[in-house]
Amino acid sequence: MAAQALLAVAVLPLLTMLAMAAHRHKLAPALVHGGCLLVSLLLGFIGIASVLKGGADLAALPIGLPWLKAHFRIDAFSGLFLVIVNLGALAASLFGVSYVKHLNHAPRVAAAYPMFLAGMNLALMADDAFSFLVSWEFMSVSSWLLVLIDHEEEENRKAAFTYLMMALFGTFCLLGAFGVLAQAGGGYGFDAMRTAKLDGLQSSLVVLLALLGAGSKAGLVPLHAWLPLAHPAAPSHVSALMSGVMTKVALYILCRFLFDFGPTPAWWWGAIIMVAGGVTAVAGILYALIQTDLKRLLAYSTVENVGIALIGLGIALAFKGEGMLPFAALALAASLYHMLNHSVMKGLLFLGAGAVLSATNERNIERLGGLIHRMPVTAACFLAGAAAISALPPLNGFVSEWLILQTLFLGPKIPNWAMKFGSPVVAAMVALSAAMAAAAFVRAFGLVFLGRARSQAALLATEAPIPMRISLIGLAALCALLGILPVSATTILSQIAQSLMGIELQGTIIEGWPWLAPISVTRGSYSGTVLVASVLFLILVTAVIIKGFGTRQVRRGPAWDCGHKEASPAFQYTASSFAQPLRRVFGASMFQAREDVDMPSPSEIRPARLDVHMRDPIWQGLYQPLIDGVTHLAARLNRLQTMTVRRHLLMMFLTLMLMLIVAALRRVFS
Amino acid sequence: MDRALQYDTAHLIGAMVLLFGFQLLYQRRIKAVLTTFAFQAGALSIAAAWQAYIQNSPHLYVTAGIALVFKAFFVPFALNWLVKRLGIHRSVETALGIGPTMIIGVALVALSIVLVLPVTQGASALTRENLAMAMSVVLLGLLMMITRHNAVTQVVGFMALENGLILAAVGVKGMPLVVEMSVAFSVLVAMILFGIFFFRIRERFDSLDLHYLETVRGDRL
Amino acid sequence: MNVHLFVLGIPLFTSALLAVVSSLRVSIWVNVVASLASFLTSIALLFHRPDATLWLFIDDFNVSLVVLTTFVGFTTSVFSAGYIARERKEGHLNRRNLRFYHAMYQAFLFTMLLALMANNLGLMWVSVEGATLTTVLMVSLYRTREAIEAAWKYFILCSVGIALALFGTILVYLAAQPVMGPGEEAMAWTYVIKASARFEPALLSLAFVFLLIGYGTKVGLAPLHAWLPDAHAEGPTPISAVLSGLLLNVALYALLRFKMILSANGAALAPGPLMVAMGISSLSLAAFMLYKRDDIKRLFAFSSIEHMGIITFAFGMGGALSNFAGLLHMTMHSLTKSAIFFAVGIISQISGTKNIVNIKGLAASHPVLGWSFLIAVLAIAGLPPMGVFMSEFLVVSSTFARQPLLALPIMAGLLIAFGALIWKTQGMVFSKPSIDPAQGYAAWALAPLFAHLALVILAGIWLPGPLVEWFQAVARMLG
Amino acid sequence: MILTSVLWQVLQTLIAVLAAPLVTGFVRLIKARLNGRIGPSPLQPYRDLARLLRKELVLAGNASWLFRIAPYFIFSFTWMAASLVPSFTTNLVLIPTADMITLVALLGAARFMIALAGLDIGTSFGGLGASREMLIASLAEPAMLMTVFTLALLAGTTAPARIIDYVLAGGVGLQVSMGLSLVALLLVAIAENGRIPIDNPATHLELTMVHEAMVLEYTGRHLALIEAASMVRLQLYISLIICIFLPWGISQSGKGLEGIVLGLFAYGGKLALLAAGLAVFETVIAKMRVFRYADFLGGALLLSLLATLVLYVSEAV
Repeated sequence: MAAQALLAVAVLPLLTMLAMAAHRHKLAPALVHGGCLLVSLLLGFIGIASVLKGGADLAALPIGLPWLKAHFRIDAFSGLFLVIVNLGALAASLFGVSYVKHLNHAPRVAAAYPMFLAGMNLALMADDAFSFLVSWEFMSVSSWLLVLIDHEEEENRKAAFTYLMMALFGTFCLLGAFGVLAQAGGGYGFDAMRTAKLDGLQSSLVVLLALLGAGSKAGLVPLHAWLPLAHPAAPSHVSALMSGVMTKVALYILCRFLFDFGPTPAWWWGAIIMVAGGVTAVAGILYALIQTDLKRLLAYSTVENVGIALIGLGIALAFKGEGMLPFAALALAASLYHMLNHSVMKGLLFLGAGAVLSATNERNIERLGGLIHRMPVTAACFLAGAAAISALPPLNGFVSEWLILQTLFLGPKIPNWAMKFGSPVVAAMVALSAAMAAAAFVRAFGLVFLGRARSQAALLATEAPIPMRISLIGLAALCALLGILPVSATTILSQIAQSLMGIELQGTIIEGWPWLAPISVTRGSYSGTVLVASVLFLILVTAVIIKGFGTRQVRRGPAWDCGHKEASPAFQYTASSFAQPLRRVFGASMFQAREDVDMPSPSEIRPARLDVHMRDPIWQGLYQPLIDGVTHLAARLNRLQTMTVRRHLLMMFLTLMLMLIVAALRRVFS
Repeated sequence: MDRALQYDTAHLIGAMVLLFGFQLLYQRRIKAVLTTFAFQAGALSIAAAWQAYIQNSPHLYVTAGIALVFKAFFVPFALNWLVKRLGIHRSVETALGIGPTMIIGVALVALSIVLVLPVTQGASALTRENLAMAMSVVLLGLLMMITRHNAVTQVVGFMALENGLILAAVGVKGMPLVVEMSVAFSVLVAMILFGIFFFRIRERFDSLDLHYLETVRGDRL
Repeated sequence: MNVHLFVLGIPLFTSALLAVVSSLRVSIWVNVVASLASFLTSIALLFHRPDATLWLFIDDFNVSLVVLTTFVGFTTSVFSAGYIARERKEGHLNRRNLRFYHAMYQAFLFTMLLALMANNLGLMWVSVEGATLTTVLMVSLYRTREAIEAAWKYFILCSVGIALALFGTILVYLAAQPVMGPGEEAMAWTYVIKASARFEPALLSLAFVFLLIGYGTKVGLAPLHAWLPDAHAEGPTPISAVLSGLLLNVALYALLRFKMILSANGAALAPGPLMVAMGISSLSLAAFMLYKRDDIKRLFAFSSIEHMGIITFAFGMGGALSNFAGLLHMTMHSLTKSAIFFAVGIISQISGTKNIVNIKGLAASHPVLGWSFLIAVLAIAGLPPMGVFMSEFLVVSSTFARQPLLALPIMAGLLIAFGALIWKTQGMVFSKPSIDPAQGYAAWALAPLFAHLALVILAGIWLPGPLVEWFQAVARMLG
Repeated sequence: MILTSVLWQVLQTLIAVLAAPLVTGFVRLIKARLNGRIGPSPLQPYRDLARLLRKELVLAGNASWLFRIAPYFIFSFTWMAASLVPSFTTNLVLIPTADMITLVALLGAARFMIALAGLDIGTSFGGLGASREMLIASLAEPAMLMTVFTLALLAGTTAPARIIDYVLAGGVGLQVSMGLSLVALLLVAIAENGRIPIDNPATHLELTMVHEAMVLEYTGRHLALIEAASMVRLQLYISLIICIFLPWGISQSGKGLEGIVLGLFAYGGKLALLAAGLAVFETVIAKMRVFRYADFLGGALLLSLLATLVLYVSEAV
């Protein structure tokens, strides 16, 4: 299986070469995306097959570190992520086939896109640290190029730069984690790392470095800074992958570190990850609430969802540390389910944003509106995605958040105070972020698709072409399917989680079809299938009653609006005004939001103005000082280069003296 | 001749080289610096010849000859000519006063002794003491280079440093390639002299104070 | 048959020949052909190693470096052919300059090869000094005020450095002499290394301090590095390429030979901490310095300091992985950095400026050049699948495993340097083009660049078996 | 067994929707009386709904399909949630379908739709209402979930039927955290139903209105559905409080018909009592400023969190 997968991946570089060779040809980009579609279809099937088959399949290539070779391995766990990645890639490639026609730099996209897919797939298959990091960096660099597609814009170059820096930071952290593991396990192969025995300090170091490394890629606050910059800059189908899928690759390796490899971290690492996840979730969605750039909003929402997945991982780790393996498996399965769900819904939302972008050339939600009339299919699919990501039943986002909340309810079973107090607080954070996600997506959907068009572009938009619509519909259907029929998916996930925990055949998620219940049926249960059937039945009853009861007359008239006559669409509620109450309540302290109202007196004829000033606390508090520090130090140290020869000689003399004195002191004191 | 006398004589000549090294730091006029340097080179030449004699290695006479002809006569002469020809200030421009320089010099000699003496247990007494003095001369030369502005004094500092090296090399029994090294150094020095001349003639700088030459400051495009 | 004598003889003879040839065309051709000839003969060394003599020898360590040196010497001569022809056409250089340049180029290769092959430590020292002298002359080739000042700075600092290195060499002999008796054997590395376990350790330690400062100046370790950026920036670009790619390696090679002696002694002061300290200081300083650079050649000169810092750090850390990584990094850095300088040479010629701010959008105006340049910079920045990544992978991961606290400055330095390089390169390669696309360059001028990049990428993916064995053997000796 | 549970489920579903207007009418009546008015009959809401249903539907010019389907979803989601809260018996066939979290989320789904509907026409009032509604929800929903959390920790389950079993079995006793949860849930219930002091269900055209602002554009049968949904929701919350905190009298599974009858009566009595309490509360309290909501609901959130934490102090878990 692994060999076939490698062969499939090997097609991708060929596609890149095709794209470069035929960069003048108009059809080449679409063709390349078509090729990517087929490859991801194949890889997706390989993923499904290995999930169903279980066990591990190995392959080795005579490249990479000379004494190690490059090892690849597909087991059920990486198979699952292959499915996640290639599901996203499938939809994105299909979308891309027609989307690239609207892009200015389609050949550039076509050249880098297959490499990006190759990097992600290889990272999931790699079975030694070197191959993994090569693939990982490959993924980073190719996505960096994709962010740089419109490199004529200064802003995009900055975004790409920030992204690459964060990626490199992450790589170094992972490198360190691998290094410690390799030292303990005696080799860079993942096999050695699985059997590595680490002491407490080493375990902590590995977990910390893995968390920072994977976190910087996944968007852990405060390492998320690149996400909202890079995602808007990349073409939408690429941002769908970066957001929906690449972050999952990061979580994949984090899971490997936490649950598959040697470290045996104490429970409190779980607590730390859990709290980090909670903070990430809440901060991410708070940022999302105040964005006006649609893709940036979606990027921040990714931060939120990564936080929720991390909460699941954290509590799983805490359970594992305490030896409560069935609970740990449950938490892990819940988290994996959330990852799967998020990749589907975020892919859907970004592709929806891409459809909007290609129809209107506008990302600013203040300048959109009313698209539901001109793009009904896109609107419906986006609505499904928005509802799913807001954790509304019966869609998939709800199911996984429900499972995560259920595991949090189990948290206080860990016999110590931090978890007893921590789990409720984190549960509150999950609830808060879910509720605010609903607010953010009401705002996003409402401003983009509902109301009246706020710009000419929005007024003239047309529905997306068929391939784009197919991929949107497919993903939306998947959102519904994973929500309504979660049982088979969760069964597989809990098996994978259990095998990773080293326990077999435990009732992690009880699923007497169609019920879904964690650990035991008495702990609460849920059934999407029954729920949907019942709601549909109730809708039917309502409709029948209303049909029988009332009139069927419909009259169109102007909006009433309490008698106000609003001529211009500019009178509508704007994104900023929608966010204002939330901004006031949550933003006052966090963003130091300040509103300056300039209200002219009645005699003046100038317009009134409202200026909102906000400050990004994480950027201002963490990154800006770093940048300033480096700049300052660079300026200070630069003086060293403008000295006279004599002073350079003096430096040499002093260095010599220093070393000689050290040597002399050693003599004296030894 | 008994070994004690050989030793004492070598020691004495080495001490002379070191003494002239100190005197270099003390001089205030360029002409005096050059004269002192000529004496140091002469002392070195004697040291080399003495070593050639007691080690019975005739090639060291070549080193002695180079030291005598090139360093004790030619270089001071050439530098004197340069100073006159280029109209360089006749006084030594110091970056650090004479007094502090001397104090640091003494400290350097102490450091050399502390470092060298205990580590050369295996070597003969002759080599040990010689080495400590050679190292002092090297460090004093370096000190001179960094405490004097003028290009000529810097060249002298460099050559004093080199004298220390040759002193060390001739003092170690059977050191190969000593001649080649002294030739190589002579080439270096010659190039430095040529460089100064070249600079001056070509660019017509006002002073040979390297302070004014140093205008390449990082990036200037 | 003593192939290595041919490898040494060809450049020496050619140097003499070129000194008398006055036709530019002829001397360019002779230069290229002679470099190719020494490269080809050096390949024979891979298969057949001559016996070691007291003066010259070939072992696992220097064989790869000799081949690397002749290879980069050859590719640079090809690059130089195009570069020099254009400089001559634009009147930056006159005929006499060029005759001198070509003669010195071969002399420089000779001194470096001699330093690499020298068994006698004194001979090694003399050759390194010779390399300094030849490059000083080439750095001042343009005869501009800046060039002469750079050459002067280079000359003075390196002369002092080289003098200190000699003192260290004398001290090593002093340590060897009581054990091995006076004479040439006590200076021949192959003999010394066998006997060094009985040497006075403290004396060796003292010697190493002088050697580290001395050869370290030549390697460009901070704070002894001041000459390096100026010399790189003001000389002709082919010289920058060989300076960065080869000379720094040779100086480091000399230092490592002594480190081996210390390692074999065992009781001597571990050179590791000193080298680690110098490595970290070079890396950190260079990383910050990169930000303020406006001159494209200075930028990459500082990057060389940074990489020499990493390599020194790796050797300082010691251990099989780190030493292997250091050796690999030496090789990869010299291939990559010279490739970068090839690209930089072409870029500065077509744009007529060395100022980074004025170079924009190469990917749009000159796609092949721009992208190759970008790949080369990414390679030097340590991104896979290029060779530097492999060595950085090994260095950083093994450091994290052994000394996590030391890994932090390394990581920070690499990140900061990476940031500067990428930020500047992003501006040069991307954004709106500032260079007229009509400004052309000969297509073959990129051939050396491609050759280097191909090797670097290949090495990142797959390393030939014998090379790995050599490196591992040397890594063991380095302790 | 299954058959009876189906039967009781149908009954529960019908009660959830049929009794709701009566509860609303009853609250209005009590309020009127407290204000010194005679007030309309408690059956007036039925008449209002019937009238709305018969009325012609007037749609704004740019109303989209979303605007037209939203009322059905809002109503059905609310109705579904209401029929899942055990009122007179826990022996309901659909009760494993949803636990307390799902109930909260179902109401959230209804709110999501209504907020979108408010934005659809593109009037400023609609946006204003949606914006405020989402603010309230973003605090009320976590507060409610935390209440659920407390109960789940106490009873070891999130299923309402199990919680009732637990409470009835006397496992709780008098718990501080139950008290705190009750207060928090009451505050949430007030906010979520748009009652004073958060919103005034009786006003229009005030800048402080929330719920009514979103549904300004609805007419005819759509408005009927939305009005009905809010009535159902009011009853749902009262039922929820009853079933968790005052479950006595409810028929647990295994009890016979007389248990059901008793349960029905008990439920009716408790419903009336709480509705009256609500009316009294609304009469004596004044409406808040919009931006005080955050304090009000933030207080609820913290109370519920406190309730969870106090659990450990009393060492119930």
